[in-house]
Amino acid sequence: MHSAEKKHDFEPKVVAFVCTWCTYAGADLAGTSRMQYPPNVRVLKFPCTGRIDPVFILRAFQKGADGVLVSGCHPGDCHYMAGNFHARRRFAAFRVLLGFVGVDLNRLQFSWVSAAEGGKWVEVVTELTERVRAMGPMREFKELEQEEQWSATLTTPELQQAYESI
Amino acid sequence: MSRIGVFVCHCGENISRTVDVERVAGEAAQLPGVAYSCDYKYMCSDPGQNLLKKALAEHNLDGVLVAACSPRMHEKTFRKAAQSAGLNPYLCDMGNIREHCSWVHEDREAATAKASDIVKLMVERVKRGKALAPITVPVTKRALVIGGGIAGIQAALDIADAGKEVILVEREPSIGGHMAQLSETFPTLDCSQCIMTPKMVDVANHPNITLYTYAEIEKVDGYIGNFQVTIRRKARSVVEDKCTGCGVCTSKCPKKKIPNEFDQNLGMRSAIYVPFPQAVPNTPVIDRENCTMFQSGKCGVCAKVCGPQAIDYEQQDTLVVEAVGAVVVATGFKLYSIDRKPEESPIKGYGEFGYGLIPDVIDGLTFERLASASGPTGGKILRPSDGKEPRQVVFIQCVGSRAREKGISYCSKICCMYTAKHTMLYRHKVHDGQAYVFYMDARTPGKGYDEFWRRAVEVEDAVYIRGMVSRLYQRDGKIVVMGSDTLVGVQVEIEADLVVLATAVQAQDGADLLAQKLGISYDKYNFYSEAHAKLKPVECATAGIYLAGACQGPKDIPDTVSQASAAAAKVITLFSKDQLERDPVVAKVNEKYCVGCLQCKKVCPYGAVEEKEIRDRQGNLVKVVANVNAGVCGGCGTCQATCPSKSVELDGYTDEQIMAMIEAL
Amino acid sequence: MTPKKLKNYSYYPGCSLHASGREYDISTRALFKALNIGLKEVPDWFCCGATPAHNVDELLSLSLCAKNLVLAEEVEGDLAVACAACFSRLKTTQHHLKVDDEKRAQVEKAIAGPATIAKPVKHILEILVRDLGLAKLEESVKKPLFGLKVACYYGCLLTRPPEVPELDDCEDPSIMEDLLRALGAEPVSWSHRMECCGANFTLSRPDVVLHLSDAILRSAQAAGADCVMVACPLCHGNLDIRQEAIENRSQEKYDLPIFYITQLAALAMGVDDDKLGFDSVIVDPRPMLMDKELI
Amino acid sequence: MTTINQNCYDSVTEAIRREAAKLLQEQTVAAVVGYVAGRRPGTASPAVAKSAEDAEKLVFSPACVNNLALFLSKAKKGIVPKGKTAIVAKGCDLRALAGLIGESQLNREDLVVIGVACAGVFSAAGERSLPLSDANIAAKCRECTIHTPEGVDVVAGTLPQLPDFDPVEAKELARLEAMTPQERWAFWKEHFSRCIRCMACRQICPFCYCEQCLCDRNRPQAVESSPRPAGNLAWHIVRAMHLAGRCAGCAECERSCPMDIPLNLLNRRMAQELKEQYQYEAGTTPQEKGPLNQYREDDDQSFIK
Repeated sequence: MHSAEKKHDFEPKVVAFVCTWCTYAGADLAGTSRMQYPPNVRVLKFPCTGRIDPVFILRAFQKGADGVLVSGCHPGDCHYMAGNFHARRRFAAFRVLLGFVGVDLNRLQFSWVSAAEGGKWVEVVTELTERVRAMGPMREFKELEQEEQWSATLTTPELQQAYESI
Repeated sequence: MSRIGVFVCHCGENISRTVDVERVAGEAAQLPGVAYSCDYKYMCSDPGQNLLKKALAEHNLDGVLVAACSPRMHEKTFRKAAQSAGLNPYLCDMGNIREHCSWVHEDREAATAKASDIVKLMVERVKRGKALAPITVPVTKRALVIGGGIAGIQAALDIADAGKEVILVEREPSIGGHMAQLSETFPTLDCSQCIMTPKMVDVANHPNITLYTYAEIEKVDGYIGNFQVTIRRKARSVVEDKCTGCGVCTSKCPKKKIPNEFDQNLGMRSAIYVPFPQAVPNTPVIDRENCTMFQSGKCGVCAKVCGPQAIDYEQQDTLVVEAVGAVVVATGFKLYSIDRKPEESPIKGYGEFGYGLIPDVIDGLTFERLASASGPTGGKILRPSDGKEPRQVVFIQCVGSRAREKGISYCSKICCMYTAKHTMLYRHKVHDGQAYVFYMDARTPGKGYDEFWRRAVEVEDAVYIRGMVSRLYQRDGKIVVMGSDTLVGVQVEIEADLVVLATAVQAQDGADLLAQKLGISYDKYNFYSEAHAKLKPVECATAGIYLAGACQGPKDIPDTVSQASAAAAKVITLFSKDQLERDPVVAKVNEKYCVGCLQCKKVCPYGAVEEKEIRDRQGNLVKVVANVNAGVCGGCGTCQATCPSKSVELDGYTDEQIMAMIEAL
Repeated sequence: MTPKKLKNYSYYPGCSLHASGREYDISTRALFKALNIGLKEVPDWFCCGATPAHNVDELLSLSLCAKNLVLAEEVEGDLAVACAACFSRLKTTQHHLKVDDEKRAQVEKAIAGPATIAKPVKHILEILVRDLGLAKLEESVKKPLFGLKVACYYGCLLTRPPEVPELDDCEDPSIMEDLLRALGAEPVSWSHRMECCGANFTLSRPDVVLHLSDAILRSAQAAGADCVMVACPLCHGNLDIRQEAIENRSQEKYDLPIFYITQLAALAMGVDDDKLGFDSVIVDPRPMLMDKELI
Repeated sequence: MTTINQNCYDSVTEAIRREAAKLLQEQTVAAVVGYVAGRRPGTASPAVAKSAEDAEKLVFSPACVNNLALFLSKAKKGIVPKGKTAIVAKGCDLRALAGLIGESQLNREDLVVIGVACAGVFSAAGERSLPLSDANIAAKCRECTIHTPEGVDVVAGTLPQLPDFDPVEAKELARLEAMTPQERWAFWKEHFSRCIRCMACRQICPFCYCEQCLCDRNRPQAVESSPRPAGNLAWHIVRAMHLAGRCAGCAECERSCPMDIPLNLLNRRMAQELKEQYQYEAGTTPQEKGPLNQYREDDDQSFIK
């Protein structure tokens, strides 16, 4: 799998928001089973996918993530009974919104990984990392972040015009 | 400025083999807010823990991060160590650089960089951590048991025997439930009443048990340790304190032709009645819908003949409020009625079996009453239509169960065994009669169960035909059973005198409504959901509520009794402390900013959010806000993700902590 | 000027209705005309594969139906089907392709185009009882079938498997009886209304057919029926064409006319009896109908 | 060009005045929230009528663009006197009222709703000196489904025959959907870059009634508050997300935007999704739970691995 010899030009930054009961434990299992996967992922632990606010995903992209993974318990397995069901709807909607403003949804992955699915964790993380690597850096948000333009300054023609017409 | 201590563990070589732990510790020291960092071979060992405690004191640390294995492994260990050194345990966190890093990556450079990142993220989290104190909740040491069948009786007796008070509520006029209706029980064929009635008497006589029969749960408020339950005691029209149970009223009642529900409508009872002779309490009840006094105002015989003047026609329903600390739900089951169902019902009927039209097509419970020595036929198997002894009886299993096309896909679990029992009871009473059983599979796991079933087949000569029945119809006083024998591969037709359907076990009527009152969840069949199918099979996800018996799913008597005792043990465990202590990872509402849109209430899986009125000093309502009941909150945080203004916050996972971690990416 | 049609349906007759079951086709058209419902045959339709195809080649059977459904898109209105076998196959195809993307892809490859097959497929019974409604039907009856005792024979395909036709309760339906009551006739309660008639074993294993169909006729007669009503040309063939052979085999005299739903319905709507194909069946129903003063 | 018969507005005005005067005279309500004519011709502004005399001034015309439900939300506390209130409501206002009731912000019992048979209102840039027509009708009105009010206490006016309008917004939505992500990003980037963060969209929204907006918080700061591209994008995404399943589709955000950002497209896209997935539509009946406050066990999860 991912070995020391393989060097890439681009190492994507991947952030994983996971629930503590299923996916975090699944990732632990991948560890105890000594499975190997790309070291690009940084895991943030939540009690439940229900706690994960869409703002966090947005913020992660803004702060330089090239790919984001959200993962929790399979439907019916939620430690809190219904947190993942609520999350599923919330993210179904948020995903559509991000897609609508032009974010390539290949950078955003959702998955159910149970505490027994160490293999699936490795698969999901590897797949996302490699997919994002092939896509290259997430330029859109970084460019926005770097843009210095202040839209409220009276330099834009529209505002200038509006100002003059008062 | 925070003073965080970072402790990087080698875990022998488990971490240090792929992660340069010294470099991680060194880089951690450079992070703003980190006052101390070091690395050590085994942080979880005694010397490691002592190192942590010592550093805490020496460097006056206000937060600790141990970068080592998964917090699922040792978070408790280090929090305890930190606590013993005077730090609030919730200010101690772990960075997982073993399972999530050293064990899953080979590239030392990349793994070290990742480990440093993990430390950086977690330091941000620790910095913004809050000292939390465990939440304590007082416990009222009285239990409510809902349902007076064998499950409720067993749970109530166990709890009461442990010296705790129990309120037992039963919807019917007597406790006993379905088990009281049974003739003999598998796999030992002992008489159900013989083993059941002593327990019923124990309940009646137990000093710690308050029994409310003919009563229903009206409302449940509160949470674990502190429930307030309103019980509706339906008007019995008989004053329990005065009634001596002499039975004169029932024998003098002029209205005696009312089908007796306890005998599955085979026998008759009077309008004032005791459901069955061994009823507990032995206090009659007036069935107002069938009583001449209530319907026409003319009669009053029972009042005239009652010596102690216990009859009260004016009696009204009364509401009783009881404070309890735990609830055991044991509402049992009902049998699937296979009439043609209305079109909108998800459960379909079995019109093709002519149930309800052909009088000699009966269900298993009716057969129990026919076979029972105290039943309407005195224990003789006589068919309902003409009272003749049936020569050929066909039993059909899985009627409604395991029938997706009819709307129920589960196995009712008890039918294989009770059908085998029925064939034996029939054979014992009609020696030359022949029993046929149509079955899908014979499912007999359980101690002595398969032996029992084999006895039915091999010794008692029941003919088992593997296949389903497509249709029943009457022809010349017989019931023609059209079915298939799938093992032989032929269609079979049997002319039966009596057909017994092993109809599916279903949740009690109104199970969903009771669940809504209790705030517990139920599946699509209205069976109550346990908190975890394997590891918490008697607990509800709602703390302080436990399940016993067939209300959770089809169960036989041994399983029901086991679960009832287990539920009782859970209740007794809960009552062993004066106060409950629980993890303080719960949501809190910022009342200043909450606008009371109550979206949090709508998504809370625990029903922990309630409305709270904020009033000024004059008592005028200022606003309504959400309020989280810390005793009930499970700590999932769905409320916070839902709240538009983030006016509710989950301790231990605050937005501030998470945002800081994202910033540090 | 002809009045505006109440509703329009596209129509898939299927092979049988153009051959051995011609009277089903004739009476369906006559009935719809009498009820002022539009019925337009799907152009260029072909065989649905009927009962043999899916036993031999599933992809073929799905593709045949899918292509026919695509063709049906060209004609306005839900797709009306009279033959129970065609109905079953078309609905089965819709069901399979809805739940199985892989099969859908294979079929789309086979028919070289997208499988646009969402058009509702409706059995004539559904159209009469649900779309038109029993009240409206009752209103339209001109010659009520008073005194006619009918054994409603569903056969095995019309309601099974339950998730496919979604027509009525799969083992205990009542849609035919409901229809007949609206027409003024008297459905009898009998035992064999859901049993198999032997279907297309009629050619390969006539012995099986004789055995099964015999039980059906016997049971209908025992229940006091004057006739049997069917929804399927295969059932009709077995019960009608084979009736003499059955009688010879069992030494019983049945003489039970076998009607299609649409024949009885059209009769009740006042359609002339010589327009319903009564002359092309084996057991001539006319003496019985005359006896009952229904023609 | 199709012009809408103006008489219907006059009949609505008359009915509103009659009803408002009655309610105020009989002291059934403390105030009637409605519209009065603006100073300039072809304009109207929201007003609170507190007496029968005030009621005489109420009007209804195509210039009555505002969503009056806004004035009953907590964000506009104090504008309407305490007590039972009557409100003039167009279809969009009704949906907002239903939403606010569903979110425990209003009690239906405290309201007298005067539902308006509304043929439509002017678009933001439409010429107001001419009668309402295909040329100057608001985009939302072209696809309106609640011209005739439902579930109200009084219906004012009757609806004239309405022409079939070209659904420009639906078409624009379809056009955007057909774009590649890159093209859409460019589209929105251009629009959002103009945003001056005046927060008019928030101030005018009946559902932005939070006491403190998440986007004004600085500890932690979820959205940069300065009018720069990164924060602008974040604000509009957060806004659309917070309104998903709640938005009444009144498009007031878009109308009030001084920079002409097509904000309602975002709302429309979310509404479309929630309808397709969960059969939810903002309507005139208050719903106990919005689509994102509930779930079904068999909700679509094809996007989840």
